[in-house]
Amino acid sequence: MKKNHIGTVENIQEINKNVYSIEFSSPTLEKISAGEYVSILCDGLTLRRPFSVANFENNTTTVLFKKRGGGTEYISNLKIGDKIEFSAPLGNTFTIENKKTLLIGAGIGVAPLFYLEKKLNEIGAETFFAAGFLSESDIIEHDFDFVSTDDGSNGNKGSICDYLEQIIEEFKPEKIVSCAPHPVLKFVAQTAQKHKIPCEVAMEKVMACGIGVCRGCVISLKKDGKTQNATVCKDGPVFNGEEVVW
Amino acid sequence: MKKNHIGTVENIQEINKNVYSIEFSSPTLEKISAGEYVSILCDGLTLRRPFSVANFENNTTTVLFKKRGGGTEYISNLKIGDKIEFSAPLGNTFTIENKKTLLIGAGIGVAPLFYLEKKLNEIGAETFFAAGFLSESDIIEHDFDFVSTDDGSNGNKGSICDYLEQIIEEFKPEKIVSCAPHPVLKFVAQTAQKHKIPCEVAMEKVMACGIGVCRGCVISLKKDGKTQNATVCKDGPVFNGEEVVW
Amino acid sequence: MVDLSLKIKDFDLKNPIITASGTYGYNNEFDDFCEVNKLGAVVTKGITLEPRLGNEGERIFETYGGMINRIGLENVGIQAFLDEKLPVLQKCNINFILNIAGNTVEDYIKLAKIAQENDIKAIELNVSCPNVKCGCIEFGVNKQALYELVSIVRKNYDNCLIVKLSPNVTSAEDLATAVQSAGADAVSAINTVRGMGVKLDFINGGFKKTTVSGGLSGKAIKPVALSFIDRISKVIDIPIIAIGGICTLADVLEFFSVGAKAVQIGTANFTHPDIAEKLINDLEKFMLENNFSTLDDLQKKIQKS
Amino acid sequence: MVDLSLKIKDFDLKNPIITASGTYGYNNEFDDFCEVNKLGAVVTKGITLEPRLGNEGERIFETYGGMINRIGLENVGIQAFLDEKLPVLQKCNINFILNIAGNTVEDYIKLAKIAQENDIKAIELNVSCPNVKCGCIEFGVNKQALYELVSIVRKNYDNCLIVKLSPNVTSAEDLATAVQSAGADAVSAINTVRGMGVKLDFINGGFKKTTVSGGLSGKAIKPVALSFIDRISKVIDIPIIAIGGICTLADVLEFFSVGAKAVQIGTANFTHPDIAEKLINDLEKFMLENNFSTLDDLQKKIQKS
Ligand SMILES: Cc1cc2nc3c(=O)[nH]c(=O)nc-3n(C[C@H](O)[C@H](O)[C@H](O)COP(=O)(O)OP(=O)(O)OC[C@H]3O[C@@H](n4cnc5c(N)ncnc54)[C@H](O)[C@@H]3O)c2cc1C
Ligand SMILES: Cc1cc2nc3c(=O)[nH]c(=O)nc-3n(C[C@H](O)[C@H](O)[C@H](O)COP(=O)(O)OP(=O)(O)OC[C@H]3O[C@@H](n4cnc5c(N)ncnc54)[C@H](O)[C@@H]3O)c2cc1C
Ligand SMILES: Cc1cc2nc3c(=O)[nH]c(=O)nc-3n(C[C@H](O)[C@H](O)[C@H](O)COP(=O)(O)O)c2cc1C
Ligand SMILES: Cc1cc2nc3c(=O)[nH]c(=O)nc-3n(C[C@H](O)[C@H](O)[C@H](O)COP(=O)(O)O)c2cc1C
Ligand code: FES
Ligand code: FES
Repeated sequence: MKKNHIGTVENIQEINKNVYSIEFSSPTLEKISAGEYVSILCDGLTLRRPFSVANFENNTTTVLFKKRGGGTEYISNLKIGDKIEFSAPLGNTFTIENKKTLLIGAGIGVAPLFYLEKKLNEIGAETFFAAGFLSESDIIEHDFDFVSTDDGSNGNKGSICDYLEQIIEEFKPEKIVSCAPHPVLKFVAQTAQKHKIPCEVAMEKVMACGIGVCRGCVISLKKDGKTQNATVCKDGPVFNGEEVVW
Repeated sequence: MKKNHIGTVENIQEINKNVYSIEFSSPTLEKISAGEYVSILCDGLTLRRPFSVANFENNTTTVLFKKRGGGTEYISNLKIGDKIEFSAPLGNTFTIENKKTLLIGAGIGVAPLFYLEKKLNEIGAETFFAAGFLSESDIIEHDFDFVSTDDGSNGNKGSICDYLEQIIEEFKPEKIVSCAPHPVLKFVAQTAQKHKIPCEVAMEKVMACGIGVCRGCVISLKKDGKTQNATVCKDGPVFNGEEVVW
Repeated sequence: MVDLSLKIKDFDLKNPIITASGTYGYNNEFDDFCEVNKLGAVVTKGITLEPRLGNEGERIFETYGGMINRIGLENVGIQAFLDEKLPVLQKCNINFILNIAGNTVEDYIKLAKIAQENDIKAIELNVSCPNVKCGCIEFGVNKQALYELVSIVRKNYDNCLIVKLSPNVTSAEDLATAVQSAGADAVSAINTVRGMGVKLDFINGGFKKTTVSGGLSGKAIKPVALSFIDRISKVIDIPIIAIGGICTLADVLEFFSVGAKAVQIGTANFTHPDIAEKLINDLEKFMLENNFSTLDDLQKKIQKS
Repeated sequence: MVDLSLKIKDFDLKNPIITASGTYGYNNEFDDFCEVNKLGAVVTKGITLEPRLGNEGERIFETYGGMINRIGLENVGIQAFLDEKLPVLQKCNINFILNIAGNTVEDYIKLAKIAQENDIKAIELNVSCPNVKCGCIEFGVNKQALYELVSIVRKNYDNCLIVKLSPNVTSAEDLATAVQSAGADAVSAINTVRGMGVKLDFINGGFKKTTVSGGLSGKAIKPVALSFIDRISKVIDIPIIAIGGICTLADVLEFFSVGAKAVQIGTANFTHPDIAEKLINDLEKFMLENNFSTLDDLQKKIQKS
């Protein structure tokens, strides 16, 4: 199966200031798993831009994204019916297992966890979804189990990190999965480790090839006491939180 | 008066295959003369693209253009209401004088002659407009006095050059003005010289600055027996056919 | 039928479309996007004697019309190449060129000998990588050192020897001439152009700076590559393989027009992972439609233009 | 209020935004687009002893993110400059830097003397123009020749002496060091990058080729300029004026971050003829909003980032 696809934009919406939801269908992409990502060709840019899958149904991929620079600007200007070229599926997947799972998302990092939550619930796994945002206006609508905002304008006040111990205490997860900015991920992984709870983190790095060949997106892992390189694009984006050299 | 303008597209139409007519208004451009040109900023391109003015009325400029590369592609995709940034007026002008004037246009070269013809007729000068095209489908609609097509599909068969002697003979112009591809211009200028008829030609060159400073668009003129450089962008685009070193 | 094939010394290529070192992996990694074994050849990632982990920190930076990389030659090393990558190349029937890089002349000699022993049909000497601190870059900018290096590699390697040149030099001509005199079978050019990307974020009254200094590649460098190849093609007779910002058939033909016999596609593989196969098809179609029966025909006609 | 001014030796600039040689004419030609006398300075088109007609044939070629020019130093010559252009500069109160180019050391000496006699406050030596066949390019790539040239010009010129460097060299550091040792007051960099544009048209079964070989400028070369300035700023202490693809305030700040004290705007003047004035306003606004009171403050803060 070839991994380059031409899709059609089925829907695109600004769901919050600078945050968009786009849905595109492609007859050639039949399956994509939670944790895997797509990489979108943006007019005028050299590198495709990677985005996690927030949902997938009937050959239609949903991506939630935040406008940052030229690539996301380009995508935000697409209209229903426009063509969109992308590579998929790329990367590895979250492990889908029937465990009591705590999902920790911050900001746009909630996106891949939406799809993961759905898949976990499909196999009957119990989940608790805690999400942190800067402010009320940044909240991405979803049926979260816990919400915090840095400025306290909605939900609990403060960083999601401030509530992690408390949530773990109450929900008693068998597993933690997180997607968030680097400092949050690091905190979550270290907290999980302290509690000896297995933890999967979805990492980000600037990417060029997306398939592990250019070595542009490596991070360090320690495995069996040895440090080694791993590519976020192919070996990741999902890593065992314990193995990442933070 | 500043020469950088932001205009609004009032109308845009594909008038022939790959030939477009665009009208844009700008409150800051109040006057532009026949022969002068505008230079349009095209998204993603380094150099503005120069176009003759085919008409100007009520702060609204009309340009006729042929799709060639990135710049004209960009302009052809503009929609009514879009903004368009351009420099104007640039270059020198055709001389407007009450003389029996023969206008010779070929292809898209007819565009600046439309505006010139109007201005000449306004002051009561008699004009004869002869235009050459490749084929019937390339003819730009206008009330021409004489038309030839290379393949004979409309009007007289052959190049406009083939009919020049005959037209001069019949119309007996006091002056010839031409805008056309280089070989045609050269032929027209030399024929005019043979007949000792004053001749103005509108030249083209790739341009960078448009105001005579970069020296990117020079041609050679011979004046008083000496050869010297002239810029098409500022000293031209209109030249005395006799002075151009062909 | 059109014949796209060419030969560089005894090295046969089905067509002149090659993928560039560092942008295509070691073997069939692009199979999900491209029929890799249809390519003229794949140039492997630069291989060193020992495995390398490459540089710390950010390695990639997108710039206008291109990108900067400072991978730092991360690679599995020659032994793992032979053990794990070579069998796949052979099994998949992928024509390839081994790109090698060293810190010392001895490194290059050892690598060339290993290539010879394993009957590798073509090697490309990377003497121009700007991303490793000491070592190979020095050869690439000094004509005497380069002459000596290529001469001794030549003595130890009988198959097709290609030397890849750096554009970051005062005189392209001197280096190309040195490489030819030393007995290389072909030259490839250009490697990346020295460049730097800077990103400044102004947050809470302070600046946060990210910089990536390395090699610039992509469309932005095409004019640099055209100029480089135009100049060296006037002073050497051995085949030139053009590299630098090539994305379209028009680009390929432009490089033919300044003297290139084949081309390598680098950064464009990231933008369009199926580009290499597409270019082969486009070239074939163009030749078919316009009655060029061989590549040589086409190249002669273009060069006379 | 913010103070954008700076001083290079005794040469005062109201602000660090300068327009680059060859892209802005001799004096007030951009007045229809920009308040020219608001600029830090205008660098004049390169002036030679005698008038020059420049190169035959196509002189300009647009490339991805930039352009190539081969003007060949067409200019009115120093005498006409003094007679016709200088009075306008003075009348319009335009701060300017005289860019001079020669074929021989003697040419430069003569030009420097004339500049001194006319009390011209700053000159920029173009030792790096790739568009003239013999002559000045040679100085720009050879550190010994460059050292000698700058030393002797220094002896003949007391005001602000700026030397403009070429990126088309193996070692930027060597040349910058030579220029500083020879007594220059500042360095400006980069001049254009050697490049070539090719256009092939396939018409009636034949190829028609247009080529323009010259200097590449514009956005595409910004990473090359950033790298060049980053490297030389580590080896010299005299002020550096950055040139290369600068279009936006972000670009200006990036160049400050690698050590530049001022910037020149070249090709961007063609794309946006009002850009230079806009950049001054943008810089002023940024400083005002973020409480930087002097340029030095801002530059120190950025360089520490
Ligand atoms: C595996 C993976 C999955 C991703 N999933 C999503 C997603 O679901 N939704 C989403 O909005 N984004 C996601 N991202 C990030 C996304 O790829 C970037 O936001 C995007 O590439 C920015 O492109 P741009 O051209 O708009 O910005 P650029 O012009 O490339 O950058 C503009 C600014 O944004 C910053 N920036 C760029 N990338 C990132 C990043 N990854 N994180 C933080 N800042 C960045 C740059 O440093 C720069 O300051 C993901 C990234 C990876 C690697
Ligand atoms: C003073 C002046 C007035 C002009 N008036 C008009 C006008 O009224 N209508 C109009 O359609 N065009 C006019 N032109 C030509 C117009 O400027 C070019 O067609 C345009 O710049 C092409 O831009 P592009 O990006 O589409 O093509 P590019 O990508 O720049 O070029 C694409 C192809 O077109 C060719 N090309 C570029 N410029 C020209 C040219 N001037 N003549 C022939 N081929 C060219 C190139 O060589 C190339 O093959 C005028 C030019 C000048 C100098
Ligand atoms: C990510 C990356 C890694 C590279 N690694 C190597 C390498 O290992 N050896 C080498 O000789 N060239 C290497 N190059 C240079 C390319 O092979 C090529 O010469 C250069 O990118 C210019 O071509 P392009 O503009 O088509 O990318 C690398 C380039 C990139 C972008
Ligand atoms: C059309 C043109 C003419 C130029 N003429 C000169 C010149 O006469 N003297 C000189 O020192 N540099 C000359 N330059 C180089 C510019 O001053 C500048 O160094 C270069 O263009 C890089 O800056 P940019 O990318 O902002 O254009 C010229 C550049 C262009 C585009
Ligand atoms: S992006 Fe190329 S290895 Fe990850
Ligand atoms: S375009 Fe600059 S002088 Fe004519």
